[in-house]
Amino acid sequence: MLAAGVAGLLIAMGLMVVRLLRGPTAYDRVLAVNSFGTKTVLMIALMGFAVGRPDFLDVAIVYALINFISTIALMKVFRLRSLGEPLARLSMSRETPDA
Amino acid sequence: MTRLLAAPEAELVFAALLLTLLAGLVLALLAARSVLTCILLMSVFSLTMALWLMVMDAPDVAFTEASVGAGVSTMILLGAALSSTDVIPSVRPGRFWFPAVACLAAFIGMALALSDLPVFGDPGSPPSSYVGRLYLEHTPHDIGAPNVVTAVLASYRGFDTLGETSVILAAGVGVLLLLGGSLNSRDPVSEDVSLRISAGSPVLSVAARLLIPIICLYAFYVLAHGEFGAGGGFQAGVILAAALILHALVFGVRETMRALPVGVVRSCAALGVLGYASIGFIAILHGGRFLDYDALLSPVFEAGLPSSHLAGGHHHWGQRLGILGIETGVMLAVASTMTAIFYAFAGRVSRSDEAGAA
Amino acid sequence: MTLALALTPYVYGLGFFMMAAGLLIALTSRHLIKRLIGLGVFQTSAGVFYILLSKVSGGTAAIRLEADSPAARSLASRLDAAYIATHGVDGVVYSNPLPHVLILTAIVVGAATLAVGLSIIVRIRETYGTVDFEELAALEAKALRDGREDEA
Amino acid sequence: MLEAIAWIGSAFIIAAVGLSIAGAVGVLRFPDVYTRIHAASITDTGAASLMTLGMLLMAGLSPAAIKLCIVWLFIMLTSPAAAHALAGAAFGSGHRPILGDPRRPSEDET
Repeated sequence: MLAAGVAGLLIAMGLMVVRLLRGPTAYDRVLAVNSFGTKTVLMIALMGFAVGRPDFLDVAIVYALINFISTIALMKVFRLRSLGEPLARLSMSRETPDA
Repeated sequence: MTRLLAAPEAELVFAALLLTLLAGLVLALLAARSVLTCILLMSVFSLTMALWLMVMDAPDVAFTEASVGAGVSTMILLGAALSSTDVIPSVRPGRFWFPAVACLAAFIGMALALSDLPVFGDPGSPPSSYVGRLYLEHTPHDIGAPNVVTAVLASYRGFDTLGETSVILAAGVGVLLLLGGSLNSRDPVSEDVSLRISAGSPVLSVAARLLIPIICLYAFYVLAHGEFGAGGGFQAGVILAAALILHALVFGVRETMRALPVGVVRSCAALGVLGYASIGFIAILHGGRFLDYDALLSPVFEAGLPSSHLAGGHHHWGQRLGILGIETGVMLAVASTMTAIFYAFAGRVSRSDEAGAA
Repeated sequence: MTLALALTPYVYGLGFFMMAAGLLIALTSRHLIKRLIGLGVFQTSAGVFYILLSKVSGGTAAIRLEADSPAARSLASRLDAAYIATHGVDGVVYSNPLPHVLILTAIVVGAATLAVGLSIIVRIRETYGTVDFEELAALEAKALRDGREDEA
Repeated sequence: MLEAIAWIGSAFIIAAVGLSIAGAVGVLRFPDVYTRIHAASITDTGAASLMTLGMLLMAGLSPAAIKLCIVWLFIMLTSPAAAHALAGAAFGSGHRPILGDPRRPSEDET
């Protein structure tokens, strides 16, 4: 039963990779990475729980955190072309279209 | 209760499937024509890699790969990609064929060694039979920590880990020498505080405000929990650095530098390695060998303490103390080095933009 | 065991393929950052090889369980008793922890050295205005030629 | 009784995986960035909630259950925030949602 669940998540992850490669905009790619990450979190939780080693859930927590942070970083790079500026500038500079 | 992967062989099949996905990602990487796509693929590669490591019974490595590969490496790559062109020019065929043939030859050479390699998952293979098995058998008696990986990393091979921590410090020093650690004087970020407060994205800043303390707390949990479950100083350090990176991403690197000045970060990186090494010297002063944690506590004092968990009638408080001590040193060194590296890259971009525009 | 025997060339082959492909990216790409990414793939696949050697069929992560805990018993129920008696430690079969230790530190050190490489690339870009390998090679050849003319 | 709860738990997990696949198909098939973000973020949080619920039913009261709840909390906190930030960034950089008939190609899409 759970093996079917893992296989299904694997299919969903594969579809996300297709979206990552096809684009077309940068935001589609970031979205694909973010969603891929969430599915990985679920998969690790599922696996760790099912194999009977709850230590694995620690790794799932780290995944959720890192996934969020790297999504923010990617989005900032695509939008502001900078890592160091505060996000407040996100709503200030609307005029520059994305490359 | 339903059990996933009930047969041990299903585990191996699943591992092979994930490895296929990894190889496919490498293939896509080979064909990618844009640096940012490469970085995204690398991030997904790291996530899948960590998942694969979980299946291969290596949660500690998966922990590290998730936080380092998908987190910090992606961040640094993005920082560097910002200061260069995005398009990857295509290779001239004349320059492609010789390396391609060389790589093919390398692949064939490695494939020829296949018959000498142990069968996948063979419990009696030479790598798993001698040293690894000895560590597994002796850890409860010698160290008293359930996590064998931490025991080997921090105690049996503590000297080796000291070397690795020094390498990380050295790499951090190298980056600082090349890039300079602080913000350059002509920074386009305005100092107007009112703008920052009024126009910020409230959703993200609230989420960041909620998350950053939790992440820091979690880093210390990972540090302290390293003996009992997946985790340890390296992972905790990277998680702590991730919290600072999140702060810098949302509130600006200038704000983070105000909260945690560059000088403090640099000193902490050196202090971490110093703390690690000084625990070794304390052991010498107490009459043991370098990094011999059993010598940390005097036998008289330790006899008064209750016997520790999984110990089998043996006292292990010296090992406990030593491992926690050096893991704290590793965490301090790794967290500050990673933060210093991020500072260097994030503070750098604006200057190269000016150089590119000129 | 026959399934594992059939999988062996496949998984090692994929590991070798990843290594060769990483090397190919590192050797042929014209963009310096992609070269470093290729080097990262190469390094990771070395780790893949180590971890492949460490896996024990039916094993679990090398975090020792109490000998008679429910988790240990549930893990033991998947395998036959003879297998556990030969290959297990205190009733549980563990994977080999030694490669995990080596690769764990290698990953962190790899990220640190990646940072050094990238900072060198940033400096190259600031000094020469390009990160294209071919252009850099042309610049270097030109500098060499100019130097020789100066000597003559 | 326990058997029945375990079955309900695995039913929840299967539903979550189904939702996840549906979301992935949506991300692959929908016409523009905003609809794709919509598909991904809704199904991700939904799948996470269903799956946590399923695993909680199967795990019962244990330390693992607390960690499961933490994972769920993190996903519920970070996934919508990331989706919001993504949509905001896409809008800010000049991509406009397709209004009207989505089958007619728009210049925003490429």
